[in-house]
Amino acid sequence: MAQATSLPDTTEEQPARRYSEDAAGLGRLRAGAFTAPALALIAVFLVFPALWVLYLGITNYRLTGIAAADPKVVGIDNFLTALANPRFWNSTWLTVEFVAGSAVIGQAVLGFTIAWVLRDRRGPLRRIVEGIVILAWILPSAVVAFLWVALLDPRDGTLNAVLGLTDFAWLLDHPMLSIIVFNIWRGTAFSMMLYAAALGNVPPSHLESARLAGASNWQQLRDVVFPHIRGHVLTNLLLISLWTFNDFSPFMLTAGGPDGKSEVLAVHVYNEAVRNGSLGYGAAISTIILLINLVVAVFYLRLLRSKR
Amino acid sequence: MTRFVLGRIGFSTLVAVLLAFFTLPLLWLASAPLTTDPTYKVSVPDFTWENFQTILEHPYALPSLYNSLVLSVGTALLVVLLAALAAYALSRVHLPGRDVLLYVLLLLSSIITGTAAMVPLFQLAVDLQLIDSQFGLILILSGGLLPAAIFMLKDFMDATPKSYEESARVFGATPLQIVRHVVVPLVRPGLATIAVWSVANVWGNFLMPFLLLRDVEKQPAAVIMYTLYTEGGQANLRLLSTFGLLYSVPVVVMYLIVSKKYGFRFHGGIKR
Amino acid sequence: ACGQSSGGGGDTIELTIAQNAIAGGKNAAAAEFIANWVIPKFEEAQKAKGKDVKVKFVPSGVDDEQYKTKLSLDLKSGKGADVIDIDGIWAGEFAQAGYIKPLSELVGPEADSWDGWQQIPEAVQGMATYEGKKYALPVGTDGRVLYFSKPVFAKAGLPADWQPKSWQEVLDAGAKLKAAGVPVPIQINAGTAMGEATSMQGVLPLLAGAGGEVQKDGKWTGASQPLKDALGLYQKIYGGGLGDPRLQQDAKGRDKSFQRFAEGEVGILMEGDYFWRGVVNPKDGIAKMDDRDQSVGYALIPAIEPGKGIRGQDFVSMSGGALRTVNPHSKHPKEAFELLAFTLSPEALKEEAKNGSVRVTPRTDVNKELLAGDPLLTFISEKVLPLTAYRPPVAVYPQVSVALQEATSAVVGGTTPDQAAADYQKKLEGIVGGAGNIAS
Amino acid sequence: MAAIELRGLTKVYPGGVRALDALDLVIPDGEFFALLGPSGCGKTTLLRTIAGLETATGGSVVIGERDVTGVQPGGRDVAMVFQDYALFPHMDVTDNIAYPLRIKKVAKTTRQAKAAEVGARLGLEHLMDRRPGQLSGGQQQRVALARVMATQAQAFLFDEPLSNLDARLRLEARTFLKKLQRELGVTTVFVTHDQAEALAMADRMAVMEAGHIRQIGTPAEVFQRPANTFVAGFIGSTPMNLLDGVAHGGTLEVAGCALPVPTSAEGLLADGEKIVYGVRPEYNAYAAEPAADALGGKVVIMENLGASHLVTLDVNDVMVQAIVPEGREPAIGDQGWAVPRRDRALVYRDGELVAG
Amino acid sequence: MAAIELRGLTKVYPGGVRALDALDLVIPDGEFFALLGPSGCGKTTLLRTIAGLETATGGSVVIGERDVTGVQPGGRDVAMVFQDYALFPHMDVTDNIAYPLRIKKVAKTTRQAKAAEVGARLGLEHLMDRRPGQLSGGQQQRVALARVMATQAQAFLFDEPLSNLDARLRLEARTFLKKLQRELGVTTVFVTHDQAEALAMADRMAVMEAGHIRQIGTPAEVFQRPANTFVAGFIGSTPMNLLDGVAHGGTLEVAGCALPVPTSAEGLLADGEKIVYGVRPEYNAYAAEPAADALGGKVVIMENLGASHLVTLDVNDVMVQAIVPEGREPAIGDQGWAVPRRDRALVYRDGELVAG
Ligand SMILES: Nc1ncnc2c1ncn2[C@@H]1O[C@H](COP(=O)(O)OP(=O)(O)OP(=O)(O)O)[C@@H](O)[C@H]1O
Ligand SMILES: Nc1ncnc2c1ncn2[C@@H]1O[C@H](COP(=O)(O)OP(=O)(O)OP(=O)(O)O)[C@@H](O)[C@H]1O
Ligand SMILES: [Mg+2]
Ligand SMILES: [Mg+2]
Repeated sequence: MAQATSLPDTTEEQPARRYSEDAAGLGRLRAGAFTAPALALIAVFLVFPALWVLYLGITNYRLTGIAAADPKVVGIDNFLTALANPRFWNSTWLTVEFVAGSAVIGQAVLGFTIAWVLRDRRGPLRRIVEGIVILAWILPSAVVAFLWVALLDPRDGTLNAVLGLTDFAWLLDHPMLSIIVFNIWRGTAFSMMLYAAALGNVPPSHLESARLAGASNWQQLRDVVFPHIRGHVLTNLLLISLWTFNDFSPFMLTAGGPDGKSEVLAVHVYNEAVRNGSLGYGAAISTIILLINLVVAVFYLRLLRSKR
Repeated sequence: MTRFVLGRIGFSTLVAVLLAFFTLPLLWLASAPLTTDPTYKVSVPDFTWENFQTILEHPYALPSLYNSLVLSVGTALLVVLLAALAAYALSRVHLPGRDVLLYVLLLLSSIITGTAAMVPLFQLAVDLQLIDSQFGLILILSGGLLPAAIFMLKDFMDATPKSYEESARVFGATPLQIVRHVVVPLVRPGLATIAVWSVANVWGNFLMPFLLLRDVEKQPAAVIMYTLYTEGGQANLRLLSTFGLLYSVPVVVMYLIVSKKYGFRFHGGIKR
Repeated sequence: ACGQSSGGGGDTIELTIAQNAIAGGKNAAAAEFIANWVIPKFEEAQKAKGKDVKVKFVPSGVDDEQYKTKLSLDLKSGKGADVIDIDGIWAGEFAQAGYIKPLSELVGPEADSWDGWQQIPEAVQGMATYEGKKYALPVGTDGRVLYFSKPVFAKAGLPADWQPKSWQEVLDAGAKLKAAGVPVPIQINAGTAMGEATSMQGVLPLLAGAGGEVQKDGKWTGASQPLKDALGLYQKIYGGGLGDPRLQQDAKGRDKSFQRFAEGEVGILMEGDYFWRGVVNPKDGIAKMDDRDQSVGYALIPAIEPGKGIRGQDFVSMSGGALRTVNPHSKHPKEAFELLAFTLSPEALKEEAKNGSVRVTPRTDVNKELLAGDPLLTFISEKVLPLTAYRPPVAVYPQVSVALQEATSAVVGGTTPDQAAADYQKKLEGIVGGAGNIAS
Repeated sequence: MAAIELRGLTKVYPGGVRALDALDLVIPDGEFFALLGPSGCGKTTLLRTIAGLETATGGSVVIGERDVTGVQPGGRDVAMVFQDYALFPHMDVTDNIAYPLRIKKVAKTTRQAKAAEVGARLGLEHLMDRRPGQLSGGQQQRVALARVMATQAQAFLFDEPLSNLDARLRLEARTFLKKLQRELGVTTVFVTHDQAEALAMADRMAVMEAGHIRQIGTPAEVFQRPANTFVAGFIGSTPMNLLDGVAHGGTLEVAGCALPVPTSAEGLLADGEKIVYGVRPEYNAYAAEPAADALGGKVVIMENLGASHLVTLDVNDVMVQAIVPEGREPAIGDQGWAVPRRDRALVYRDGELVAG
Repeated sequence: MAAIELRGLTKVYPGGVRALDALDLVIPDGEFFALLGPSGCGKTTLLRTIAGLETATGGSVVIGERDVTGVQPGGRDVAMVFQDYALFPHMDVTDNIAYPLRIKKVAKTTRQAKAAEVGARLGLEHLMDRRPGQLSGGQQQRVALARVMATQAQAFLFDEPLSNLDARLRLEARTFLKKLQRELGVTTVFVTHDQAEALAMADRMAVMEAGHIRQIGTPAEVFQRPANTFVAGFIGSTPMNLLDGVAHGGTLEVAGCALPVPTSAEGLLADGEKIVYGVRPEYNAYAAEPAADALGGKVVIMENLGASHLVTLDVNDVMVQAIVPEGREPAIGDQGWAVPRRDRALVYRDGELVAG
């Protein structure tokens, strides 16, 4: 029976077939030449100023006043000040809410939902929905801020008109909710597009074999879709978290108010650095934001890489 | 069958809610510019063209749109060109430390968009004689956008089959020829997407042009938009809404053209 | 350094002048005035003197904070226009940072011997003075009063020539207005959302009315009784339902309160003359009131009780204003100063007022003539300016101001005035460098 | 186990492609049924409509007495193997095999035991902990089979399950699959575009073209008596010679040569009628010497088929293929004669077989 | 046109996979040479190393007298067809075909004329304006051929160019390609894992395993006298029967039956020696009645091969396959006898052919 019931293992293990990745025969030297212009620009206009910011973070540099004329290195003073400042902690916590609520939950989930719902639709409906979502993303932020101020205005706002509320001050009573929803509105397009591309990569046969086994929609998502788009989820979360962390547009809706109730870190930095002129302190907070971003990035990479 | 019907109803409701959510804020932009004395209320406009008239007569409004165009197109071209070359090389040749480098740059790029970076960037521009120069601004803006652009484009590059390039190579094409003849056309949707993304980014950027350009004649619309206030900082809704509309139209048109011509889509997914 | 002297014959001297004003946008009138009148006239006058001077206007039109940021960066790196406008309150910090220099140092004795100085009241001159040296010329000033809506007052049975003598009278009027169903009887700026407006149109006039000053003789005022009194008034207004705390928290709340005043929903509003000129101005205000002159009443801000205000006054006010100065990096400081002085010459000031934007100038000689047609501005220049006070022009003031705003915000939010004052003192210690700099 | 019955099954895709056109088909319980046809003829559509992955536009699907036309795929009790196997890359072999049981909420230990049992049966014992990415194509294919077997479904549907294997493996897998199906006795529908596969494996087969079934029968029937020129050209490891000809009394004039009328068409042709003469290369004997009733020409191509050669003759500009057994191969350029077997040659009129 | 010579060619991939191991090979000018072997044996690597897409770790590549080991792919004057054809999706057929000429800076009109000429030769006239996406698989394959022809290279390298076509098309394309190569006379290296393809098309062929060439020869040589059990098992449309046996004087004991020593091994076996007895199903006659020198057992599987059947017999638990011609098929479960042809049976000792 040996021959008929078991095929010979002609190939035990096949390592990934890669051949040479360098299909065009660039070679390291030319690859270096190709990357050089971009890296040079980045080095001068990104890395250098960024390091400068890190340096400013350990000085008492101010926009005006004596400290502007003669800034001094104060070591980790700024960081200690920040850590002792309840506003900083307030802002940090609000930022966590903001990122988690608007990016990780809001944009990512809504973007995925739209991509999923429209996944095998073609034609005008899909184009319209996608177009409008993308519109919200590409409009300039100054314009968008006005649209939302108009939308949320307690007296004349469209939202209250639609909901039949009078004098409900969204930006005052629910500032975080407002900017979170605003940011979802603003940024969902990116997630939507990314997931739309990702869903195109899920082999239909995998979904179908799950369906044949009787898997529900949710089971299909869990067992088939998610494992396939893990990499996209990672890219998406990484980028939108990063962007949202540094997003300044809430300022244009609430200016951090009322009473710092929506003062996310980016706004906090602005308030400290520009309104207050404490550039050194602002730079220190930027450094802290960078560190938080780093932690978040490493966390995502760990999380999504751990189970292959 | 009921399941099917329920599914349809659910789908339609969801789409309707989504459309409402995403269009509601936009209504104001459609109505206010055409209204004589706009407030924050969305109402049926009285279709006056007066506001447009005022904007057309505004000394800086239209030129600023042109400046925006110069800045954003310039930046987009530079970003796309440099990012494409870099992303291609990074995708095809395993330079040491490539992944770490990309992540670090991505993180640093977030610091550079923050307000704290304005002093170094300003000082840098002064020292490099790039102050009040649109070209200098383009360089600075590109520096901030490049890491994310490379990051996203690399995914596009990774996803293209290598046999095209190999085939061209066997025919004797040089690497640059391969990039021009084969790679660029293949990743064109990606390039278009990155271009739109760059344009949208620059189009809305206020702080850098404001700080680095001295001459109003060189200022882009984002800065001019901020000047449409009164002495006490009150919004001039007539001008703001109208200019806001004019200011939005070019990016929207650009998006429509690009999405029609090249398809507008993302790749992505960090290779594990 | 060689181009410093003004005598270079034949060479064209290029000057630039910068303001936070722009045609078609913020402060459009000022921008147009510079471009259309000052520049040609000045160039003409110079030509008559045999100098070929070209002047260029550098407009801006953004938030004051952003303007300040850009200006600071410019000045720090030796850039910027030759003649620049700054807010009076920035003088100290700019001077400390070395961004601006005493005029006499830059320009020479001409600066101190400028004939305009005699026309400028001492108090107004103080705004441009830091550590005894004059750093700039004052461009204008203003004052704060209590506005009230006459039709609304009539409804509540209050007089059209209302002039309260104490805070209690203000509160009484508020109570009547409330009883008459006025939605927002009294609106006094509070909270951080308004920024400096809260200080200037809120806590500072009240502090002055209670006999206090933020800084006196180099010492900062902590949790003093005047501060507690001022915060107490906030508590009475916003805790007692006389004001709408919501309007204070909104980033656009100030605009909204203007709008509501124009619509007859606000009874009493503490504001500067800008309100009269720019907001309810029937011509081009943002909340036009066609019947402004008939409907809008104004009264001096009373002390807590007669004679209990600063300097023992019965009434108080606060003033601010802009300064105009010469960039220390200017290649032609003398000509720049000439331009500067030219913009503040009586002819220029009068000319500027011609296009309708009459405002209180620093010069008494001009004011007399110019403001005659405008009752409120005359009232300001004659009744208010003598009583008024200025903020301390020192570098840490903006931070102190924020701390004050936070204190008002806390009170409106329900904190007791005592607690808020104590918190303020704690913050103040951090800002001004220890308890040693605070008067107990 | 159950029979499958399709009645008037029609599938029109949005956009108007009529992929299945009122198709009737009965597949008895336990049969190994192959669906054969060129690319785009609707094979996959048919299979997917049986599985419920596509909703039929018209007609009905009955599986074991039960009309399942409106039933969701999960409720039809069929199992399917896809061309790419659709193994979940993030699950190991055990989890892949046990997946359908997991969906059915079978307890973990039970389903692992079942997976181990099925896996062992297919010789996967030592691979149960691997991920699909660590398996060879043949191994993957067996895991896919194991997953299907674990469902204990009423019917198996296979969509070109062998086409991703390399040629050698494909041959082995086909013997393996055939034997397995025989042992399990589950009704099986097998889609392929490889006629050799269909012939070798099927109990019965259908040849499809453009949404229609052109012939149903056992492999021998389909091979020996293709019902029309389409099937004739499609079946056979070397295509049938289909040559234009004219009937002249008792003989046919084909490519300038005279041939006797094939047995099957005797007496059925009118004089002067235009026909197509069909003979498989396998039934075309090669002669190096002039022969009667033969097609004579020059050898232009020789292809080695292993124990025999396929010879292509140029007969008056018409290409005619014949098989030469080992040892008698001509050289290219030689003169040669193809002698059709009269009992195996066929005649087509208007594309349809002429037969008594 | 040029000969290709490989001397001690070695390729070790980073990571340590030794894909080619000191390989020597000479392909004379104008030959159609097939490289055959199971997946992963190094065929593609060999081809790519000839093309210069991989740099050899050791040894050298000589094309037409010229040592090109260090030369860039573009300078080797070879042309390659990839499995996926690698037609540029953004160019129309004309531009695709003319691309190599564009690289060589040929004037636009000249290269378009050339493209039109080559296209016409391959029957692509009416498709010249289409994009690859608008072509069927077979048409794409011809465009890829046309592009290669337009280069007028010294040698053609094909990497499984037929494996993306469906079964029927593959048969046609193979005849077409063979004919084309014969007409052009360009040295051609053709990689495939399908032994039937290699047998049918090649002038000579090499069978590879794990980076080594296991046998080189004409298709007939390789088919009839595989040099080792690996080649024996790999070649043939049905795998050769390879049965363990022991020599006993003049007979071999295989699967419990006694068989005569094959002609080729006569006198070369020691008594009691363990050997492997190999006979192809094609050379295994089937008898329904007991026969001498035969392997007797029960019929377990029957596979229709068209004009014949492959019968699998269970001979004392050893599977033995034989071919039965049409009309004499047994039923499953019947008793049957496989009678090896003594002159075609082979004996392997330690995996290598025993031959005089
Ligand atoms: N870039 C690479 N890096 C490491 N190993 C590789 C690379 N490319 C191929 N290999 C390995 O080299 C060996 C030969 O691979 P090759 O692709 O040449 O085989 P092949 O005979 O063409 O197989 P197939 O028939 O599957 O195409 C295999 O073990 C393969 O895994
Ligand atoms: N989702 C779809 N929408 C529209 N047309 C489709 C769709 N799927 C298949 N078709 C069309 O239906 C016809 C039958 O397709 P089907 O996939 O069933 O063919 P097939 O016989 O399986 O082909 P292949 O051998 O290439 O797999 C084809 O013309 C195809 O283009
Ligand atoms: Mg199919
Ligand atoms: Mg290969």
